[in-house]
Amino acid sequence: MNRIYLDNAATTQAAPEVIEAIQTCFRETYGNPSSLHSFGLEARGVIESARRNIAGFINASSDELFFTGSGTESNNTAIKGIVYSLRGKGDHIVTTAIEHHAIHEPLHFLETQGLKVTYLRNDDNGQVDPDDLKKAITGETILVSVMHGNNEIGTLEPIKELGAICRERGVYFHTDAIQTFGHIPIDVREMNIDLLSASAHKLYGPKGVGLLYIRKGVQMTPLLHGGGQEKRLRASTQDTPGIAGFSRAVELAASEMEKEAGRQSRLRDKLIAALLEAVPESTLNGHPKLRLPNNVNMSFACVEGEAALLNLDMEGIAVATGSACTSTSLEPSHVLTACGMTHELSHGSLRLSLGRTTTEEEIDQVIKVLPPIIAKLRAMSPLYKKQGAK
Amino acid sequence: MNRIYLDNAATTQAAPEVIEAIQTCFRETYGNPSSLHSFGLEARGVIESARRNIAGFINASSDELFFTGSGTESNNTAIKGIVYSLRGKGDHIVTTAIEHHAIHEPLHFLETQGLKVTYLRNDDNGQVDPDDLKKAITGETILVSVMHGNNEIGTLEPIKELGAICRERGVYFHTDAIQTFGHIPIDVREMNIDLLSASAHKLYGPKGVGLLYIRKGVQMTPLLHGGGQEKRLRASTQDTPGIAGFSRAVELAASEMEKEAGRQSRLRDKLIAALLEAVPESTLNGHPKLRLPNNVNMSFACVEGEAALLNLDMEGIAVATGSACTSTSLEPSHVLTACGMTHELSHGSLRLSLGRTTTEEEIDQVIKVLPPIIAKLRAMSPLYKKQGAK
Amino acid sequence: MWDYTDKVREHFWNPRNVGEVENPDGIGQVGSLACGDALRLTFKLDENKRIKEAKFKSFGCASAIAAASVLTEMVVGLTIEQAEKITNQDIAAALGGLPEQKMHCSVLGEQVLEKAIACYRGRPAGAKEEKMICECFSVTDREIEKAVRENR
Ligand SMILES: Cc1ncc(COP(=O)(O)O)c(C=O)c1O
Ligand SMILES: Cc1ncc(COP(=O)(O)O)c(C=O)c1O
Ligand code: FES
Ligand code: FES
Repeated sequence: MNRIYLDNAATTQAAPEVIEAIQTCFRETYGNPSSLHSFGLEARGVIESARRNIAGFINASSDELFFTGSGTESNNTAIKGIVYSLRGKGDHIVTTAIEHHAIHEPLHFLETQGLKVTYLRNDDNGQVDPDDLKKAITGETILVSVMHGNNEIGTLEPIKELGAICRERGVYFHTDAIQTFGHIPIDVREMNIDLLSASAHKLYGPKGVGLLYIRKGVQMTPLLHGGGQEKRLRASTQDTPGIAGFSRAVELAASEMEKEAGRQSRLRDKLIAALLEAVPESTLNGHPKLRLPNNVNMSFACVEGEAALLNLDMEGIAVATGSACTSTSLEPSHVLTACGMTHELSHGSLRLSLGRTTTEEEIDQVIKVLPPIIAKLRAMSPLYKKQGAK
Repeated sequence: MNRIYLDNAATTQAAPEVIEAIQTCFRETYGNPSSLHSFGLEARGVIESARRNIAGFINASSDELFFTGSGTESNNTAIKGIVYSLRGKGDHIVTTAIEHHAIHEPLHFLETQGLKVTYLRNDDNGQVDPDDLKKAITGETILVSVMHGNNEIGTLEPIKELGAICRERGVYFHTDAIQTFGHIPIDVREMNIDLLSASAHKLYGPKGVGLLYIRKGVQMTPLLHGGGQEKRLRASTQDTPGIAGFSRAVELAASEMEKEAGRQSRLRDKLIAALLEAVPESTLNGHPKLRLPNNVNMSFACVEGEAALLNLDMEGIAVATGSACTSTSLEPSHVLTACGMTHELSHGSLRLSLGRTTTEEEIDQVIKVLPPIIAKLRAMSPLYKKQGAK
Repeated sequence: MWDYTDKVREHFWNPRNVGEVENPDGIGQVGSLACGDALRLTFKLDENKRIKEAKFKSFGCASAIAAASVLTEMVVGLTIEQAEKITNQDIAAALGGLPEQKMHCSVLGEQVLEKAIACYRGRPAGAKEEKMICECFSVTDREIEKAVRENR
């Protein structure tokens, strides 16, 4: 069976060119980038050229770019780094209700240490209101962190506008761009961004490599203390092959992004329209227009997400769900809940995230396979019959 | 020119089998290990089989093994994790003067937050005295951290004995085994170890993958907060290919370690003896017997390390002076200083670290090339001339 | 996350006895506070007061479906007194085990059986109870929402 991978928001398959670059680096450039000898020099060359390349991609300068070990590490470094370095100045952070756990969890940890956090409300489409941000910032606020694109419902936030507010109020602005980096354009200067996180494996690069953009002049405490790598901001022997792979992934993104965003948006909209049409009591989650080009997130009333996911898996189709039953905490997705969704609907949510290799035939196959699965599960559901009888 | 790589303590070249395993995983097992569908299941399978394999290698059980993004991250997680979780119980840590920066720097950071640290003295061979540890532990002590093998001078510490003291006193014991893991046998139970750090790239595995062993029952606060990966102890999408590569590296180590340790020790001792003989006023640093099988560290009076290193590099021979990580700072190695070495001697120290691919011919070549380089540099040195005239 | 035994998979993909027994002697429906799911069980007795037929409906994950499915097989041929003794551990064991995070799905099975038996003992089953059952679930539903709110 030809399998259909529609979970590119969870992770992507590394591009063949990326695997090639990693492989070459493993074979040829294996020195420690901190070493003085020629093996070290060569490794440093690979890393610095990657840094220049990736910095250019988001209009940063290369000394503003720091490599980390994951998107989560970038987020943790940004949040804790600013808090530890500015604790004298204030103890308040503003964020939104729908951030990734890699933002919420470090904040919860810091809350146990006395930090105060305002979680801005998102509207039913998942967007925050810039006016709410204006009201939330106080004299104690040291950081605002708002994600660029949401990983579950795909909604894009008005980063440039939020960044401008922060700039005006003299507060640092971080954005978790892990879902958007390499998928839609980012210009850190134009968008008023002080700190930005990205993760290579979301754009056909390797897992275990992230980056943190830190605007020149922003001071922060490191999270990983040790050797002098990454200008002392992130100790650890750099992952030269991983960084080379990340760089190659960015090159590919730079050349294909526009075309791919167009192509995937079209397939996305086709899939959404077809499912809304074919499945009664189905709804689209997230913003109808301002959303990631590859994100489809829908709720099917009275259907449990894990059951739908596993049925699709049987048919060779890989998707994700925000159902409570699949989260280890047994709570439904905090994102869907924050967008005002009832427990019941969020239970039956599925996320289908497209990728570079997704074809029209694959989308057609999903359109064919998914509706009968929903019908079958509804036939089993004690809730649906009642509603049907209404 | 055939280059000779004698900087395996800084990093190793990944073994061909490791590169192969990584490559295969990139191609075939690209799902996110946290995903429920079959792509996720397969990735989870790779990770859990790696975990079992590596745990078995050090006589741990697989639920005691946590993957991280580097050796530095493992050390930071261990130290900060114990401090944050036990802060209520005490505020004192014991370590040694010759630990890696990835131990000292997190401690310095915590010292700014009120932690108290005792740095045990090392003797001139680099060893700590278990009696000193006994005296240093107080009612406030929450953690002892002593490295297994030193990265600069290769000295091995009496881990089992130190661990027994900690066990008896009810204090957690961490060891940075980044230089020994995969090179000499480790049994966490027999050696009374509660926490242990390792890093894959030191044993012919990939860069950017580390591990932390945490004995069952030891509670600690995570360093990377976010998703539920690694039993919530280390959030981040796991680096499946990197972990697969680490596992392969451990398999190779398990089968070759004994033979290789013997072979490398023999070459090591040959190199040491030949250089001591051929170069006047040269001394061996570190313990003459209880040292890493692959470590040669020598001082050549009145010679500046970097000059010697670059001269060797010209001849295609890659070595280190001090540690790679300290090479960006202009201070002499804190390890050599702690072992009572004068400024002058530590300046002229070279570390030559052997590896799996090191041949007898390569060692012979070094024995041929190094003495004339030292002689040449001494001829240029205003200090040596004087001494020579004595 | 969790991985399922072959038995769980098998019951999930080919669930036995889905639906509603006609003219049931017992009806039970429960909702899980932990995850917000619902499970409904109906059964009918034969002339010897042994369970002749049992069917389920589930709005729940794979474990909940598999647990209910295996339960409908386990109870057939048992007397009410025997059926009453079935615990969630028995259900999980019949499935070759469940992941720790999913044990509560088997608790749903135990509870629904209890409810259905209570219903049988309390009064003859009929359309009225069915309605009441649903109202009862919406109470549970509200409780769930409350629990979620409190947990925030
Ligand atoms: C928005 C967002 N933030 C953070 C992360 C965490 O990234 P990583 O798993 O690479 O650490 C992810 C993906 O998992 C994400 O989608
Ligand atoms: C003893 C020791 N500890 C820690 C480290 C840090 O490991 P990594 O660079 O993989 O983070 C190293 C090597 O650099 C080391 O030799
Ligand atoms: S029914 Fe929700 S976890 Fe099983
Ligand atoms: S759950 Fe009790 S009757 Fe509905």
